[in-house]
Amino acid sequence: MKHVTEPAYVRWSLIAVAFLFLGLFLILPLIAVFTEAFKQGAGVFLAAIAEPETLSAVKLTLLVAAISVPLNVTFGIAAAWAIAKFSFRGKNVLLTLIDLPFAVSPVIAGLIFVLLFGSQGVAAPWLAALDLKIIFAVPGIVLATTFVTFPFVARELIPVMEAQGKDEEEAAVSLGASGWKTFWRVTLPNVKWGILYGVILCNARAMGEFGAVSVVSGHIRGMTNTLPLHVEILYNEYQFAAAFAVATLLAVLALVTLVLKSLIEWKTERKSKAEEDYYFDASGEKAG
Amino acid sequence: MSIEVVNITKSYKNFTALENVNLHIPEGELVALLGPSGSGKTTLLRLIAGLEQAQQGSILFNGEDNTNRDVRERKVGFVFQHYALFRHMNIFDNIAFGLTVRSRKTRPSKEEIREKVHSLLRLVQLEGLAHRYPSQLSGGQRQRVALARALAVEPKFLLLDEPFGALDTKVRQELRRWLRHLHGKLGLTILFVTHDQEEAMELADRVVVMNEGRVEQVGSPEEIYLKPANPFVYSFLGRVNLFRGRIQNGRIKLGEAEFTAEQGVSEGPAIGYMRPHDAEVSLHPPQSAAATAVQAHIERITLLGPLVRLELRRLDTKEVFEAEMGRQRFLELLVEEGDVVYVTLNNLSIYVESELQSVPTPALTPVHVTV
Amino acid sequence: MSIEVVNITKSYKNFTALENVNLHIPEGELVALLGPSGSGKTTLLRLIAGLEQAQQGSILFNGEDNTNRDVRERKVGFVFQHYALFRHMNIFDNIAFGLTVRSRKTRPSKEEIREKVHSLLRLVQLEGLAHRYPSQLSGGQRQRVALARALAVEPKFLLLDEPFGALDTKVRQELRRWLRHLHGKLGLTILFVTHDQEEAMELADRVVVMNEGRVEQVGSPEEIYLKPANPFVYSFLGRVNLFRGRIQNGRIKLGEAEFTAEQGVSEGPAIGYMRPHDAEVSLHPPQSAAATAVQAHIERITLLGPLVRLELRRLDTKEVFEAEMGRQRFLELLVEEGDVVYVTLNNLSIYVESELQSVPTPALTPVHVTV
Amino acid sequence: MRKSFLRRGFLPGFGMTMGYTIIYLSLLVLIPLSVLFLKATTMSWEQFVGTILDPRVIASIRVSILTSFFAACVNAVFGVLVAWVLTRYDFFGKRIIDGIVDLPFALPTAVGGIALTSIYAENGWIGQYLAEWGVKVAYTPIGIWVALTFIGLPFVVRTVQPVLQDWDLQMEEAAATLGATRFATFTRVILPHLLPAIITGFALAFARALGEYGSVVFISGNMPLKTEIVPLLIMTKLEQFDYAGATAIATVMLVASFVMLLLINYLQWRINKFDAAR
Amino acid sequence: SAASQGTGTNGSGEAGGSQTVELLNVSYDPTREFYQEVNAEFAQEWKAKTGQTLNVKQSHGGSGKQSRSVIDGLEADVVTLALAYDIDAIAEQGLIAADWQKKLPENSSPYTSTIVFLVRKGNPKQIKDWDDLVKPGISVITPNPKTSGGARWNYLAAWGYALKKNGGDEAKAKEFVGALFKNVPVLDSGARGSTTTFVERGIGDVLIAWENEAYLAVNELGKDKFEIVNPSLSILAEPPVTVVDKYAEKHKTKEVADAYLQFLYTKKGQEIAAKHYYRPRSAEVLKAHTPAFPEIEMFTIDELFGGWTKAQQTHFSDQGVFDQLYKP
Ligand SMILES: Nc1ncnc2c1ncn2[C@@H]1O[C@H](COP(=O)(O)OP(=O)(O)OP(=O)(O)O)[C@@H](O)[C@H]1O
Ligand SMILES: Nc1ncnc2c1ncn2[C@@H]1O[C@H](COP(=O)(O)OP(=O)(O)OP(=O)(O)O)[C@@H](O)[C@H]1O
Ligand SMILES: [Mg+2]
Ligand SMILES: [Mg+2]
Repeated sequence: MKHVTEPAYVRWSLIAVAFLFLGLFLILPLIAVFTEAFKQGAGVFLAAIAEPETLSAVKLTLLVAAISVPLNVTFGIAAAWAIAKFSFRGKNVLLTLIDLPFAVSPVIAGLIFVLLFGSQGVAAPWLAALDLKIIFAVPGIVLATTFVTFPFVARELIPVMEAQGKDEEEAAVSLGASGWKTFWRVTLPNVKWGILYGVILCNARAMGEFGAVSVVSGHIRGMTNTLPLHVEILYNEYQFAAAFAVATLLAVLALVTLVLKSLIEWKTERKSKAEEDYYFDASGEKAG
Repeated sequence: MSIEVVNITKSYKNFTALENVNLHIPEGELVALLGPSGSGKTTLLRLIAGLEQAQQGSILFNGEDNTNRDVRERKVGFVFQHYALFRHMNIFDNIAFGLTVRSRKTRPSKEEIREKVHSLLRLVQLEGLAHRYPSQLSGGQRQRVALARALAVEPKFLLLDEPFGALDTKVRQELRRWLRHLHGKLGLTILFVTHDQEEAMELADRVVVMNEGRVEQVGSPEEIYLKPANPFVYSFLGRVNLFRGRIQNGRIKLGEAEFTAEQGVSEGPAIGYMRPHDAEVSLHPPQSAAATAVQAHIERITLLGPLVRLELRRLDTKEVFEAEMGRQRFLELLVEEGDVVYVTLNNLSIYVESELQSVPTPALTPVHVTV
Repeated sequence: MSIEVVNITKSYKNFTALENVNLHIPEGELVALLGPSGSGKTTLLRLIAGLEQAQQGSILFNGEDNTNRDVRERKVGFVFQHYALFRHMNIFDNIAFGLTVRSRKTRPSKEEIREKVHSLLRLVQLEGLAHRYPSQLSGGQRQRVALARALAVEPKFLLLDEPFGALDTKVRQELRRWLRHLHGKLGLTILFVTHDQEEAMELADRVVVMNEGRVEQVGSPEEIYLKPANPFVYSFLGRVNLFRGRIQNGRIKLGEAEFTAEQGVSEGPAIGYMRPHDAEVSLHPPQSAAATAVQAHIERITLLGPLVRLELRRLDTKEVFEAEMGRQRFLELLVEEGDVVYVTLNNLSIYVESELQSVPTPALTPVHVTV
Repeated sequence: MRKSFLRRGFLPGFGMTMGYTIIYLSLLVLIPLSVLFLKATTMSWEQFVGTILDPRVIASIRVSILTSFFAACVNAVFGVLVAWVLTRYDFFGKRIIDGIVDLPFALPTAVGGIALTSIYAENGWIGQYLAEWGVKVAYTPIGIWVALTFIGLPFVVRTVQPVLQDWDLQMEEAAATLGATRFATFTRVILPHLLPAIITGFALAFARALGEYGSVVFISGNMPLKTEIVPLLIMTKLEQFDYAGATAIATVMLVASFVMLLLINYLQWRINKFDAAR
Repeated sequence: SAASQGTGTNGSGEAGGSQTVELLNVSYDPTREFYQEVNAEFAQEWKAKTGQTLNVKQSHGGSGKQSRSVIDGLEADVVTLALAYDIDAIAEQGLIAADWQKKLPENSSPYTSTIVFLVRKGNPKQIKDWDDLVKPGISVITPNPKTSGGARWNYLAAWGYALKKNGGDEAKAKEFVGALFKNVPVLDSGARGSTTTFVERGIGDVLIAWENEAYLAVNELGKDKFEIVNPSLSILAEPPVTVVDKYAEKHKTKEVADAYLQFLYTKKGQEIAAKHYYRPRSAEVLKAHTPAFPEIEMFTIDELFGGWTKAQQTHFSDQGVFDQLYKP
């Protein structure tokens, strides 16, 4: 391979350029968040995090993620099954519709739920009759978050399931397994890493969503403020250190999920590598 | 159990993969489905298993219509080309799968399942590997696990898709022998796909030759080798030489060689097919008065283990053809590359182009030849 | 151009793919690199092409050291196993690629390139397909495009990695013939990799047998078939029967058959190798006094075109082995499955386990046999 | 044939999963989005056109499209570079870098925006040096571009990376044996192959950038006609209780995004088909 | 369940069946600390009076956005916003009686403020009055009047000054304000954003801000860095408060809501307002804090612009005066 790759100086300068770019656009902002957070010392940092309103925001954020992530996982699995294992007309349109929330401005994502469930909204009469509150309450936040994170699991899973093919399912069915059993015992174990990967991304985004949630939250202190909203409020109150302290919570959360993801990738990589190794060994053995 | 395929037609979008296929597979036979890539072998197998649905036609098991029956009810053992083992289960669980997914009522007890799996592992000679994962097995071992898994549910018959396709020659030979042995022992009906003619010839009781979605010929290996129904089968089964010539005045002329055609054959271009081992090479012109021998120049001699192959160029038409003989015979001949020899063309099959020109490839009809 | 591989050793991390390989390829020869999967064939080829660097040793072209020269300067034509055609370019652009990427000074004019590509297309018999994309070609056609692409830069020699590996038997036979023809016409030095012994035997002037990173034997196809240097080469080239026995008192005993061993052979277990076509089958016990024949039961008869293969089980040791003979001889014999026949074991090669036990697989040393 | 439509071959569950997919999609995405159109239809055609053709709207669309476009362009170039470095080379900290690429997904966009502003403002870590050179980043379209580059980066990297990982190295080797330089190999062999993935990543980043609000408002300066982006204008309309106007602009953006995504998916489908034909 | 708690009040107030009453006060950004203190004080008083535990929930955000939330269903019992226009918008939906501004004294504004300048320590650019802001080379920070309620006060203050100075010449006023906005390098979407830009990013020579905001900025972010400049003429900002009748009735909290707003007019309420740099209406309390609230000549919206609805219509609607004069 040596002879076909670039000379070392090209390689190192490419790496350097990549580092520079990532440094300017990714790493520096991350560092900025942390330095701002600790600008006034660890005391302020800890106080900001221990504040009851922060804690209630953490609770709400976790609650919202705990609802919208499983919803999207269920959807992602169902959609991936239908799309990857069957062929039908209009697959492209369906895929595009699933992608759509990627392209909808978060502001609009929030707005549509206001238009739908607000007291001026389309569904207002029914909601009033049932005395249901959707927006400016947890359900609205969950809806907006779910909307924004809608494509993550499906998008992650569809290619994985497609790459997996139908062979094992066919084998299971030909051995007499029912649809459910095939799914639970054959398909699911095979895509578990893909699901986890999707969950991690979906979760990160769900916890970090700001725009859409801001529109539907109502900003009631200690009740409908999620972490990102809380960050904004602190920031607007000139409590910069506290704001960044809470932001680091989110950044750490993000980093933890990313580390988790890397770990997963590394594990799957290692697994497939082990498989490959074995192929080589096996073929060697065959010949012997 | 016998399988009857009646008038099956299967198309994908704008492509007909199988066209009006009829096939009868008697109980207990070991049948090979032989054909070039894309000829529809896998498709046929999947239709029989119920993994695919035909547009037309029906499939009978023991005379009973199974066309619309679900895969799960067909009780077919299917072994996939790339094994399709469950990657995340060990060998034991793979083999036990078909039993453990049964509904509670029909499911055997754990103890029974263990017994069964172990007896299958013994059968496929993989005792001791029960706790390995598929990725830790060699290709040949995986193949046998796939077989054991299919056998676990006690299928009424076994379908195998290119069971030895991905394996080394050496391993392949071993598994072939083993499969035949298994067939003898269990007495199952087995249908297997291959595109290797030697494999089909060596293993099967009966060979089904397919091409472009049609069944070209069904018969014992010997039948199809010796009496190919048409040029396709002729050239697909083993090497073949092809001579171009004409029919004139009831005589078939292939260069300087001449043969007598049967009565009433129309005149025109003709093609002669001959197996290399039917070419009789000698240093001297043959005694017979008939002009069935041609002179040829030896361009190359290849030693192929038990066989020797000569590549020859006819002096009259400059056509290149091959002759094969046993090593002994070759040693007796004492020829070298560059020599000129006489070659008698035995067992020629002559075909003339059919007058029906509607079919895409010119249909060839056989002509009986007398020397 | 001649190629000289001197003392090459190549390791990956913790695995030695090639160990001390020496090889000389004279100018103008067509050489096959034959060996089982994983034996290092591709690695050797890539080293010669300069796609890989060895830890040790050197590679000379026409006596000139090329070890540290860049791929681009070696002027090697390399044809990859899976062709590695540029998917987004049509056939014309694929073939022209090597010419169009030259620096302006050395680049031929557009007109010249067109000429050249078309003459190559004619050579590989693909005129008219210039505007197709690789995905629109069959495997055999792709193979030929890959060849034309390699030839376009007028390489000093050609390296082909399993050129026919992925193709149907039929297409394969055709392309083999075509390649030999090309070799004759262009007079290039060609080195090709295969793991199919028949392909090596049929095509090559010289065969290099590799195993586990070592060159086991180099020689003409006949040499290596008839005089295999060791049991590996023996069993890798063609089918082989294997009999287990003992050496005792200067006699080699393989069941009831007995042979005289050479002087001074230590006693102990021995293995006899024999090609199936060296088994002489007869209905009656052989005349000779020596006990070189055994009785066997015919388990199966397979007709393989020009050959007939008998699967036999020895009555004494119950070992299964094969005998092959020409169709003619078989017809003379008049045997059926189930018959018991006498089989004379000719041309046996006997090996005893070497006393050096340090090597991982027991090294076998040959023993000369007299009947 | 009806039966075969419902069963679709051997695997069960098509009807159920497809039904669930459609229902969930409809409830969560399609119905809410259709309300947007419904609201937009409360305007007359003249009003609608008038809203869209307002100079400020046009200007903000221009700003949004231009900054998003340049951000997506830079992401396309550097995304490929990062993906290349991550798949091809080994260096210290590679795994960390690989992980950090997803950061913009996870960090609240507002935090990203504030952090970027504090770096690129005239008294910021980098902004002060740039200011010496007379380059202003924050509160100019360059600032918007920085923020949009930040949020769009993962898209290109994550679409190109798998393609590079699957790339057949032999094609490069083939080019080398044919005498092609590394540069020629990259531009003539590798790049054409990566192009579809790059376009996909580009388009996703572009679509996402068009809609981005949270991070941009901090760094853009929000000067009407100069650094005002479309989502901000939508917000402005909302502040004035002009729902119809807001939805009109939103609708236009949405339709544009949808068409673009459809185009990408079609493109990918074409390429997959092309590959399948191999 | 969290949902129904979220905005509702479980008070069955009057009869005192339940001991807990909840109020939701939807307010705008800078009033958080102020209302926090008010809530604590009032809750104590209410408990003493009725025995009920009062729990006031707060929601803060941009004034316009908050008003929109209430319109869209955020069930506030009281709204305390930055400008009457935002409450009018709620009233238009029938949630509040149209004559709401008459219901409480002083235009329903228990406290006022005005627009002042915040400059860097030592006032290096010598900014003394509005006229200094339109000088070339002066960099002015103010938020976008289209998105920020505070910014509209700024705008109208400048407009009023120009109008008075030029004897009511609208064209001159337009020119003046246009020239002022020419000096604005950054238009943040909210007042707090502008303050951050001025203070943290170090951009601009002068920040136009509410008096209370300016004090807060100086106290929170650096007494030694900034100082406040009072212009010769400014606008009287009257942040109004009112009960959202519909929702208060629904929650049966009308009584406590009324009492809550009344409390703002009491001496205690006024004291708290003054503490948070809002000018109290009570002359007595104002006098007590005189050094903080120097005399500035002020005009009101009604005087010069004919009320908020009209001002909004003329100046800030699409294609309004602001859109015409703003040519960056
Ligand atoms: N799902 C499908 N959609 C469209 N065409 C298909 C599909 N499956 C198979 N075909 C086509 O049907 C024909 C027969 O395919 P089949 O797999 O049965 O061939 P085969 O004989 O098994 O070939 P091989 O030896 O290569 O496995 C092929 O030309 C193939 O392209
Ligand atoms: N990049 C690599 N890293 C580690 N081991 C390698 C690498 N490439 C090849 N090998 C090992 O080197 C040995 C020789 O490989 P090589 O590809 O030369 O075999 P081959 O003879 O061409 O086999 P095949 O017939 O399967 O192509 C194999 O055991 C393989 O596992
Ligand atoms: Mg097949
Ligand atoms: Mg190889």
